[in-house]
Formats: sequence, structure tokens, C-alpha cells
Amino acid sequence: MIIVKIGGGKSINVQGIARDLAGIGEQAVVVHGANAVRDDLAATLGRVPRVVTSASGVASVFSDQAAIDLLLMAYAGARNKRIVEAMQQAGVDAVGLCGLDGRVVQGRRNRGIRVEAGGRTCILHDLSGKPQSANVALLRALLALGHTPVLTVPIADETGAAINAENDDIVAVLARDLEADTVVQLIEAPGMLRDPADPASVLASLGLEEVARWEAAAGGRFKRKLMALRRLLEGRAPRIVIADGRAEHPLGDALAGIGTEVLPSALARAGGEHG
Amino acid sequence: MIIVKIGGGKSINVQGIARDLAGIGEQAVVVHGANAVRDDLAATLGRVPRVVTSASGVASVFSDQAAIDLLLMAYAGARNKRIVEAMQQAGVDAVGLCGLDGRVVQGRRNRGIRVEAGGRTCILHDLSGKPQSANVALLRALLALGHTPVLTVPIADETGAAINAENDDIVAVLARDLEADTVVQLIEAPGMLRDPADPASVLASLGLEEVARWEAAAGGRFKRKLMALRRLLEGRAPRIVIADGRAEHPLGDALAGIGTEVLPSALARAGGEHG
Amino acid sequence: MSPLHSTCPICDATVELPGDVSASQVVRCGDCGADLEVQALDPPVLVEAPAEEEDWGE
Amino acid sequence: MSPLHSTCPICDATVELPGDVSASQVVRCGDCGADLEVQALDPPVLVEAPAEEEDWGE
Repeated sequence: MIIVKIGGGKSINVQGIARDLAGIGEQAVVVHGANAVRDDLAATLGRVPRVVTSASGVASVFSDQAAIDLLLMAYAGARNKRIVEAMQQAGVDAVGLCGLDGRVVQGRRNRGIRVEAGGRTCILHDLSGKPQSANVALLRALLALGHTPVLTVPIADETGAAINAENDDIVAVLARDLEADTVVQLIEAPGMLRDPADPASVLASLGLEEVARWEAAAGGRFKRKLMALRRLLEGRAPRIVIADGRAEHPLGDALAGIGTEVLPSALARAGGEHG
Repeated sequence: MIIVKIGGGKSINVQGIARDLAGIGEQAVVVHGANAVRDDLAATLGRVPRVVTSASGVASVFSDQAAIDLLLMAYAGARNKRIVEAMQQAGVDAVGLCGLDGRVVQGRRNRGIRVEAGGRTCILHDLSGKPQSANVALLRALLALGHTPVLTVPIADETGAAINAENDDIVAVLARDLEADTVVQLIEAPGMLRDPADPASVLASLGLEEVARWEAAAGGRFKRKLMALRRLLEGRAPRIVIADGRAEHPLGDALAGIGTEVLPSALARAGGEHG
Repeated sequence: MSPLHSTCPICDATVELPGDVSASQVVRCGDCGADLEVQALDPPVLVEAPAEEEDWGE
Repeated sequence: MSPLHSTCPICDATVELPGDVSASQVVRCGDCGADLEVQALDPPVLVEAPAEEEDWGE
């Protein structure tokens, strides 16, 4: 069982990923982002995402119903179904779902954050939360029929309402609940870069300790992604490869080890860079 | 097995339909439109739907990729998932799909229409077509797990590409392939009206012959809907009720016979109007 | 420029195309009278033109 | 207007609310020191304020 995370950037080669999936002959579940589609749509609709900074300085996008509507149109609508279309055309029998559908990703709404407003501390509640579990029965039934589930946000909160969540957290929950052997994260870079500005500085491998160190030093969305990666590693760590989603054969290359292999412990090879 | 068609108008009482569905204790498949959501989105995005008139005078919306994108955002995204959300919150374990997903609605692309352009007749091809069959295995698997499938456009063409189609044609194919006993069409009117301007002129029942007569006299989209209704009747006609989707209990009322009962043959009661 | 020719997919007759023919244009086969669609121009490819569908589109 | 009062959900002590208190404001219980969120105002309802979540939001 492979979990393939498709990044939401414009230059991701979805057709290439679809062709690779058709060839691997192993059960797969796909999770995808759609930030590029959402940002374009938000700009066209003149909607500026509202970012709030908590009392302790953490910046996050505030998810109100308008932001959820954008998720439904960009993630669950446009991007999800265009990925399903590309897969169907490549011979992969994809079924697109967001977390609400059959509560395939059940989450818990965030309890609110503390913000300073008008000289007082207040609790701000929004429509975001953390994935807790996957509907394994539904996913197994789809897989048994030969389908490839293609999942994205929003997920369901305790009452069945649509809430935003971090796609990487969804990958971690799926990897755990489906006991995935391999997780492939396809991004708009050749792998994890020692120097983000230098595409040649791809790390051949990365250990849990390094991920934790990076996470401590990082900020904003990158910190969130490293946190989700750490969670993935701390669980029943599957093989994790971070590879270039823009390549001719993104998934094929990743499974052949082209990219950064993230290893649960000090097993990481000397953390050397690719030749 | 009931098929519930939810109209795409703004005043449809989705929450009421969801509550009713939770209470009927029978397997159901939902099909829905989203023309109000799409038209609002198109207006905000400044996209005017392109209408083409065929050489023989039939006007149709021209579905290019931009129109399909709108379908994905408005039908498969916003409307589909808000209906799933309302159902999940009412205790109905809905799973939202468009026809592409698992090719749950497989269609055949239209071969093109003849239009007059620059003094010559040309064939115009677009991304629209006719539903041919439903993926019964997928639908039965979902129903067996206790899910309520919630379906909408686009559907899949022969190559797996997304194409537009008439939701009422999808209802007819589903009714045939799932051998539905009952089809309920929930619209923004108390039923079929003898005089569209007079909400009190609800027809208690309507026979196949009358539908055919209405169809011959009607034009545009209403003609298309009557054509789909005729097809439904000509097949293994289930019980068909057209009722008010704006009521407090739209589905409950419909199943209680409040609305227009469409009968396969001259069985139609004297076509009398409701008291 | 010598007039464009192609073959009728229905009866194999040679079909002469108008000088200003455009892709997707409908032309008639002089032999069997079938309506043909110019699917491509370079080289010209003819296919049978679809019959008018009573319920085209959405 | 006599000062608003409510009950601490943690230790049941009476909590006096500031005159200009607003919904969603955080107030502290004078007895047990817990941070409380003003969930409603009319009548005032207090709930335990959520702890800062390290990875709030998306």
C-alpha cells in the first residue's frame, strides 16, 4: 500500500504521476493539495485570506465559511476532479473524495486560539481542526473494487461539518490507519534541500533527529510540514520518500529512490548529498 | 430504492431533505443540480455562458473547458459537498461523487452539432454528452456500507474526460440500472403546473401522453427536461413524483403524494388539479 | 493551387473540396450525397458528419 | 448596573466579570487561577479556555 501526496503547485506533473500509478500495480491512496488553484481563484474573486497571529506568535490562515467555500471549489472541486480525470484517462480507476464524504477523514475541530484584540485576550474559533482517523472500511471497499481513492480537504468535524486541516496530517493518519508501507511526497523541488536556494543541494536521506532539529528552527507553513513529517516518523514509520513532482516520471523516480529518503532513526546514510 | 433529484435553485430546502432522508430507512441515491451556484460564480468570475444555436434552431450551452471548470467548482465542489455536509449533520452517511469518480456515470460524448458560421455549415464539437450507464458495482458497494451516494455532473466520456450532461438524463439511467422503485424530483414549485404563472394550478397526476404533448409544445431547457421525463417513463417506469423542494419536509411530502404523480400510461387520474 | 481532394469515407469516391474550405466545415459527397465533416486539413481528412441530435448539449 | 457574575466551571467559585467584558474574552478565576473563556453573555457562560495548540490552523 502506497500513499502518494501530490503537492498543490502549478508545475506538478499530474499526467506523469497518473501514468506512473497505472504502472505500479500496487494499491495506492492519493492525497493532494491545491494551493495554486485556490490562490488563483481567491485572487479572481477578490478574496484575501485572513491570517491571524496567536498570542504566542503563531501565524495561521483563519478558516471562515468563505474560506471553506474556496476549499470546496478549488480542492474538492476543480483540483480533485482534474486529478481524477487525468487518472481515468491513464487507466487508473480513481474515485475522488474529500474528508466529508463518508467521513473518510474524521477530524476534531480546533478548540480556538488566543489572540490579542483591543487590549484583551480573546479566544478565536474557526473552521479548522486535526484529522483523527480514516474510514478504513470505505477505503478498503473502494480498493477492493480496484479503485484508487484520491482525497483532499475539507475533512469532517465531530458534527459532520466541513473543516480545514493540514493535508500532511491527513497523510500521517492514512499511513497509520491503512498501515502503508511507503509514503511518497511529490513536491516542486528535487527533494529536501540543504539550501532551499540551491536545487543541487538535495539530501539523499534525512533522519528523525534532523527533522526535529529543522522543525525547531523553521517557521510558518514549513514548520507545520516538518511537524507532520515527524508525526509520520514517530508512528509505525513506513518508507518515506520526498521527490520531484515536476519530473517526467515523478512517482517512478521516487520509488527508485531519486529524491530524499526520510528514515526513522540514525539509519540515515551519512546525510550526504546526491552526486 | 429511491432516487431523489434535488434541483439547483437557491430556495431548495436541503436541510429539510437531509432530515427526511434520515427518516425514510430505505436505500437512496441523490442526484443534484447547482445552476444557482454556478450562475453566481460565473457572474463573479465575469464568465458569460456561451449559447450556440444549431442549424435547426435548438439553443444549447456550449461546454468548453472553462465551462467544465465552472461545473467542477460549482456542482462537484461547492454544491455537492454542502449537500454531503447537510446530510452528515442530519445523520445520513452521504458520499459525494461526480460522474468521473470511478466512472460512476459513464457517458458518450456528443458527436457535434451543425451551426451556420460565415455562410457555411460547420460541425461544432464541445465537452457535452449523454449518460449511457451507471457503475452499479460501485453504487451497490457504497449502499451496502450504509452510504447514500450524492451524484452530479460532470460525467465521464469514453476516454475518461469530463463532459457536461443533463442531470435528468442521469436520473433516468440510474433509475434503469438500479431498478429504482421511486423517483422524486424536488423543484422550486409545488409540482407540475398547468399554468406556470399560477402556483395553485398543480396537476395531481400526469400521464405519458400528456408529457409527450407538453414536450412537443415546449422549448429550450423545459423541452429537455420533459424529454428526460418521457425516457424515464418509457423504461421500467418507477413511481415518479414531482414535488416542492422548498417545503418543510420536501421528501416526506413527496412520498406522501403531495405534488404531481407522473404515471406511465392513461392510468393518470383525470389529470385533475389538486383541491 | 490545384483544388484540394479527399476520399469519401462512405463510398470511397474522390471528393473535391472548395478552395476556401475550413476545418469542421460540412461538405457533401457528389457521389453518394453523404454529409461529410472536414476533420483535418493538412492533409484533408473527411468523416461522416453527425446527424442533428434532437437533444444536444445541456 | 451591578457587576456581572458567573461560576467557574473548574472550581465552582463565583467569578466577577469586568464591566466591559465581551464574548470570547479570556478571564481568570480568582480562586483556582484557571483561564476561562466567556462563551456567552446573556446570561454569562464560562468554559475552560483552550490551551495554546502548537499547530493550530492550516
